[in-house]
Amino acid sequence: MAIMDGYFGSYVVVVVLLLIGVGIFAGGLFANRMLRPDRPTPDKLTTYECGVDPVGEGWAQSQVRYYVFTYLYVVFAVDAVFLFPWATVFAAPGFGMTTLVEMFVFLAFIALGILYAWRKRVLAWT
Amino acid sequence: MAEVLDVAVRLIVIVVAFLLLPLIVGQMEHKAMAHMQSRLGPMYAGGFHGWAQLIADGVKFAQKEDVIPAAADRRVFAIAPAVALVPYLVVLVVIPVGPGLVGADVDAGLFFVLAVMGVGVLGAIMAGWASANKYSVLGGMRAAAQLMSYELPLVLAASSVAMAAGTLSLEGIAEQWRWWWLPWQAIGAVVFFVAGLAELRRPPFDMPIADSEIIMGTMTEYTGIRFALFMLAEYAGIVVLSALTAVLFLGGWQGPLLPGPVWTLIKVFVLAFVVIWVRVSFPRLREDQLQKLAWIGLVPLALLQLALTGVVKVLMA
Amino acid sequence: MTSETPGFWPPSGPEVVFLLLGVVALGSALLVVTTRQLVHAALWLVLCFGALAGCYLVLTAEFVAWVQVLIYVGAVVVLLLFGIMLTRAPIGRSADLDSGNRWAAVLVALATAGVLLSVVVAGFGAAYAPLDPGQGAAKPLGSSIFRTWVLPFEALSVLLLAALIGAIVISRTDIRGRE
Amino acid sequence: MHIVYPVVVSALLFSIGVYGVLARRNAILVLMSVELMLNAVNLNLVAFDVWLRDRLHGGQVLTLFVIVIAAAEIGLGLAIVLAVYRNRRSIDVDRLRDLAEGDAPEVSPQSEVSPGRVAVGEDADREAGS
Repeated sequence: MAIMDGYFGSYVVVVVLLLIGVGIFAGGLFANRMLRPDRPTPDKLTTYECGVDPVGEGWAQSQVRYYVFTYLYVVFAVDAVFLFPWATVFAAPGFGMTTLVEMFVFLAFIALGILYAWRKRVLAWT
Repeated sequence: MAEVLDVAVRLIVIVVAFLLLPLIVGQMEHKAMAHMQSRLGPMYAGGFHGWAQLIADGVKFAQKEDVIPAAADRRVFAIAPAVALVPYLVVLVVIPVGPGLVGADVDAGLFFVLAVMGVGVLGAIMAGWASANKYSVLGGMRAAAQLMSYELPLVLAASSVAMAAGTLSLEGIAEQWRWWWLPWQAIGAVVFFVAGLAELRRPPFDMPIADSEIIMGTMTEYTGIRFALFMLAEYAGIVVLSALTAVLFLGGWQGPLLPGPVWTLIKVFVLAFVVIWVRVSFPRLREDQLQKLAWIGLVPLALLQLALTGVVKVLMA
Repeated sequence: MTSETPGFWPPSGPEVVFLLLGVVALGSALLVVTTRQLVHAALWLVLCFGALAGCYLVLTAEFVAWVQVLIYVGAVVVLLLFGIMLTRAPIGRSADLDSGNRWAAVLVALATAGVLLSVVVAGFGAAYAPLDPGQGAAKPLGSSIFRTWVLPFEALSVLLLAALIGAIVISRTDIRGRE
Repeated sequence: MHIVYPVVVSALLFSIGVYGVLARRNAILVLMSVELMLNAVNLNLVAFDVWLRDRLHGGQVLTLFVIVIAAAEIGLGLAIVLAVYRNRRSIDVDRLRDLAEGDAPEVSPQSEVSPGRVAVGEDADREAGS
């Protein structure tokens, strides 16, 4: 009975926990459904804007700065992905200083991107 | 059979910890914050120093009407709290509390934690967009931008520990930890903790729910049990962040005299207290200061820590 | 070699899981390309990527699976949602998501599927690979990246730098070239 | 694992992506369909890596590279889409025909504006001051 062992076993446990999590959520909502009153009125269902009637539709244009921050993150996240396999091997025999330098060259290139963003005042607001 | 039972016990412990520890942290927050502000905090519920306050709150939330605004996107609105909450539960499965005491031994544990916690950002965007409320959309955007910006120093600081230990398994990292990692990984620890605080959207990083600007941000339209689940996600997040910091940077179960799990719990609660302390002590940052802190402060520091870790490790080898 | 290849029936446990995840991935992918609600398309994409990450896990590509979650679910979809929020993100159906050449598109897609399916079934119908965990962990990947694939890895950094600067220049109107 | 399962899933996913690219008008939806096609390719790479037991892990490493390049591509693509939206108020790929040959119907730059919308870009800094 090796279902709970090894590679597949540990991910079975993870999936079971995920299902338990969904179960907790569903259980909370179910308890709520059993216990709560349900008397919707049009006033209750309007959008809340500090007590005054909502203006326009319920969607606000966001600004492009946020997009730049997100893209900065994406670029760095994809390079952080390589940091993890690197971290497990760089000190092993046969790698050493060369591998360290390789990663720092990689990081230095990306860091130029931050430097550029900073010089062009993308990171500042005003 | 014994194996299945063993796994079942582990899962039950994880679920109980997930439901109980956030309540204890919440109660601790009520009392600690009150005393720091020369108040008493909850005193009545349950008798002794209001110990049952949060249970009473929970019962109250469960009885409240579940109002979904007419303009909202009902389905997305309904499942957003689950997307915010469940990742924190799933993450707990790989956090070790003692040697061998872990829900599942995942080889890529550290990377697993970071990947799963990254999913939580979708919960904020979904809640913000589906509420059909301008303030919620603004809050959702702020939350998403903040989570993305601070995920990066978090990932970099975590990878510094992985470099030091040479493994991604959280159990392996805690096993390899030695006291001199404290000064060696100090920068990384601070970066990780601060970035984690920002990930939780706790004060002083609570721009996404800044009540004086955008009401309650993504949670403006949420009521009753769904709101309670968002709050549970926040406090579960404190527990997960504290536990991760303890395992990665403070040696997890390692410590003299007391058994391992007790040490883990002590470290978790000390860190949770620091989270609360920070909330009481610092004013909210402005949105642009927030982004600046991430990109000009934490990211370069994390890169510095990476360089330090790498050079020391290679010179030692 | 053929002596140890099991038949298609009964399917093994991992195969059943893989097929279920494949159905989820394909179903949500279909919803991505047919839904009439813009934001829902992005959310179905999340489900599709998640199911694909599950597929990688079953194929024992552990590290790639979590990279899929971290990058696609946690970053690329958020980027897409930002794109949607910055252009137009109404709640409810939009009429103008599909173009007039839907039926031509259906035809082309069916033709593609037919060609690809007949080729892969004819080509790999008998191929069998026993799953053996450990090959997709971070360590073997790391050692082969930093032993064999170092040059493409370094080239990637230049590509990412160029993409980053390009995106900044395009998205910020206040950055101009030299007059 | 019979290799035919992953390659069939991948072939179907790719076809769905093809349909999306051809049938969708909204540029962001087209980008999403492109992502579907790239993911189909990744699934193939991983499956063949497992099948051929590549000692250099060429398949999985290439998958990582593809994911990285896809992320860079989608970010740049969206930046272009946002720039188009800023100038044209529309990201409808059927109507962006400035470079078309012949006498394509001209779309006026302001045709898609609806009241109450704020432009992307520096006009949209309202929220920053809040």
